[in-house]
Amino acid sequence: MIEWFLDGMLVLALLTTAVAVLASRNLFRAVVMFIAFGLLMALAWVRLQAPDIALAEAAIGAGLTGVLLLDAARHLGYSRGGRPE
Amino acid sequence: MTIHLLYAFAGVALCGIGLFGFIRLDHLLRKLMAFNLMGSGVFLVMVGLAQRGGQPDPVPQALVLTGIVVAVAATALAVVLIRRYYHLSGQITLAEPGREPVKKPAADAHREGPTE
Amino acid sequence: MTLWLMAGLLFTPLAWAVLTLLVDFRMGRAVTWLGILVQVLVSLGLWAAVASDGGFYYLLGGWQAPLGIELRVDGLAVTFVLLTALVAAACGWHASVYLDPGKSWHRYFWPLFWFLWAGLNVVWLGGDLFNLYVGLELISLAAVGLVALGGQAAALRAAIRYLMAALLGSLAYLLGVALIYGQFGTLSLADVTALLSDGTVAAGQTFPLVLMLFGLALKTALFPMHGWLPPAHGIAKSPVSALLSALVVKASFYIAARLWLDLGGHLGGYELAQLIGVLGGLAVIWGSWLAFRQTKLKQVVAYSSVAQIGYLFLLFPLTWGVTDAISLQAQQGITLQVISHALAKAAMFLAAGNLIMSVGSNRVDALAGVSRFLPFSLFSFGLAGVSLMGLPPTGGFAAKWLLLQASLASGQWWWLGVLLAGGLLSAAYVFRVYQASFIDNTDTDHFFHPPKSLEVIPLILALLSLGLGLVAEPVLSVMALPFEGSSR
Amino acid sequence: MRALSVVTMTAVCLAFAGLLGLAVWHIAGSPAPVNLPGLLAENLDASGVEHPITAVLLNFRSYDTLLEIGVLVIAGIAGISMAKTTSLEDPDLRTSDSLLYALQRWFVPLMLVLAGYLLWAGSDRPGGAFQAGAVLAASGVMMRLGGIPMDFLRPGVLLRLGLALGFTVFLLVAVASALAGEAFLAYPAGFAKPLILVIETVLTFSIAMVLLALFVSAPVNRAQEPEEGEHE
Repeated sequence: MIEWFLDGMLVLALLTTAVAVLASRNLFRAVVMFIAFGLLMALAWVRLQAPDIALAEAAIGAGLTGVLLLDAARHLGYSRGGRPE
Repeated sequence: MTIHLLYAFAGVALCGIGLFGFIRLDHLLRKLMAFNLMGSGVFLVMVGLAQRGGQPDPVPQALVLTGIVVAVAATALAVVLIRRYYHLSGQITLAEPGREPVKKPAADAHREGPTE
Repeated sequence: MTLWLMAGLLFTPLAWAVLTLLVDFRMGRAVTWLGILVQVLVSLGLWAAVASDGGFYYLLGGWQAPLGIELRVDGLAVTFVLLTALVAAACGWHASVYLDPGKSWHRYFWPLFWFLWAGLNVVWLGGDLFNLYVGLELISLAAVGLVALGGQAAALRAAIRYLMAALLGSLAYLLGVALIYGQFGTLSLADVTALLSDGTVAAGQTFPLVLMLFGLALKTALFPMHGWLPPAHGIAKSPVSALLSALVVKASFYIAARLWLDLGGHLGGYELAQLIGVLGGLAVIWGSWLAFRQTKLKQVVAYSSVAQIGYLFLLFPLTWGVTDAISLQAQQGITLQVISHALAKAAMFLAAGNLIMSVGSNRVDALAGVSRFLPFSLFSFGLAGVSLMGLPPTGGFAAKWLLLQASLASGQWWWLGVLLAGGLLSAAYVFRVYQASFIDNTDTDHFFHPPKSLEVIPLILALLSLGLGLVAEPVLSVMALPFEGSSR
Repeated sequence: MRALSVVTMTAVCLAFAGLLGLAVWHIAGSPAPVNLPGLLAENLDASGVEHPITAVLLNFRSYDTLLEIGVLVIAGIAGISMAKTTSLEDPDLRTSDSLLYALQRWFVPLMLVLAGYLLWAGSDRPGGAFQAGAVLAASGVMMRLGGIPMDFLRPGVLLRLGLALGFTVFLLVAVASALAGEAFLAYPAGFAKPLILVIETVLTFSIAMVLLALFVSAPVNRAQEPEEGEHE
């Protein structure tokens, strides 16, 4: 039963961060939430008995994609609107 | 109902959330993140549904590994394109920048090599 | 022998992609010519082998499905392999003259071109649902890279839009594959079909098929999801536009058609078939109308693709719940339509590129007076247009004739209106271009004359499209070739 | 008007998720007729590696993996085709952060070791070329952020060689057996394990290279081409 509770919490956290990625007004914040989402996904893969995917998700999904997006967000400016000088 | 199936349904919800973001958001980086959320949802459905009996199934797990690499390749390509597009046009959405200026007809056309 | 041909077919494009990546543009061009020669010979050899001995399953790595990946080498597949070799060879040849070696980014044209070719062959031969997904992604990313190559903001916008549509389409397809795997426990299309036909799995779960078809239709730019196509095809370099219109959109359609013919009978339904057919019909009419209204030459050709793609989707209603004879007739009509459109549209885009190059403007009304200077390119453009209109004896006519017969025989007379209106509207937009070119314009006399080889290539393609109607019988006969299923 | 479209979109997405959930529920109701995991376990010995996922990726379904590396190389090509060619030592890109510096000092060697371990582990337990490549790329990103110039990432012949290396080796192995009369991608009997190991090693290197190149190639050059028939 405790297992179900923990998994339920993880799923809830996954969905919450997913919504937060899309809903947050600040682009930088959205990217940070996206990285958090990737880490939670890695946990979910561990729960699905898929350690290989968990490793790949942590390294590629959260790590590299996150850095790529962070860097892009920095260049594009944190918010909608004009280009930074 | 096993735990695996619970994650499959989480994947279903993620697909819905990601799709909404993908078609609703204009900012290209946000669109890209929505695409990645949706992709994660698809991967969860793939593995969760196949493992509904509780036993791990290496085949969908291998497919998801392939899928993750393909997704990161697509994401990286998109980021490169978006950054260059932003650099050239100052825009971060796909909205047309007003109507295109009216071009003069062929009267001023001049001779050009094979590269136009 | 056949095994070596298969290995050559799979190996050559990938190997040439790597080779051309390592060298510069001029060297890449020379290497590519050699590669084209090899690939055309291998494709011809394979086609001849299948024509004489029948089709077979090719086991990659020696592993049988469902554990491994099997390639389905049948008459239809090798026909498309050969078509691809023909059209890609023409586009590669054209590009090698057309592109400016002085621009540093053009060297990346060749590896992308070869990866695209490799991806197309993956799709024609694919028998594994996930492998097809990887093939689709290979094609999409290479195509997007080609559209964006060295481009300005407008080209990048078109490329990004194309990429977003392609990604969403692939994801929908992959989701369908995930559900199919969950339901059947296998990824082999042949296995899934067998399980459905012998009743091991009850039919009725339509959603996975709908998802896959939706994704593929988005990638094929079926109305109303066609918005991404005209900008991308219109703004790319002409050889790239030709490749995209002639082959790339056909790849996703081909998968959709294979899925429908194998699974549609069990998982599809009358309403679904009619809905897809109606969207195809609307695409024909709406696309032709928009093509007529465009002011830029390549946009005319691009919208014409939207319309011509619409015809292909008539396959769905014309093969659902009809007798085998009618279904075969419809399949043959669609096959001819794919081939003739591929040849005609490649010819049209290459000719359009030549015309734009010589008048220095991409507007239709800038063509005034061009008829005095460029009879060849204009002639090729017109010949290709004749095939699109569906006048005899072109391939387009043979295709539409077969579709017409299938519509009548299956009692779905309403598709006649689509066939008729589409033909008339395509005549309208082709004549509009012609009319512009024949306006006598005395004050300009500075047209650039492109090299002869650039003019010859579209002419060859247009003539092939024209002559297809005369050799329709032998071309179609490969579809009925014996197919030797695997040992299962 | 905008509010209306939001409502429509929400409805569409809800309907989509609902239908999808229903389909998943229906499919989960009955077991799959083909037992692929069982088949896989039976053939695992013949694959040359003990870890089933590595066996699927590099033997049973190696064609997928070959093409997938192709996809990665395409992304790399598209990335470097737009790369800035002048200078990688842009002072803007250098982050002079003491935290980052410390991270770099301590983490980079650790990550290199981790990458090596993941690669080595791949044959009999979780790990493999992709994870190792990603970790290697991540350590490269960290070094890059620390301001190390990395000249080999300029779009020159070295970078292109690095991009192509893994793919080339994989492709040569694939065709070698075909020339010997077997199927494309079949490993000769007894050589599966060493060949898979070789492929994984070069793949790790190439995957890291592609990912790193994509990160570094911030496209800020002015190279551009007018649309056909447009004037500059």
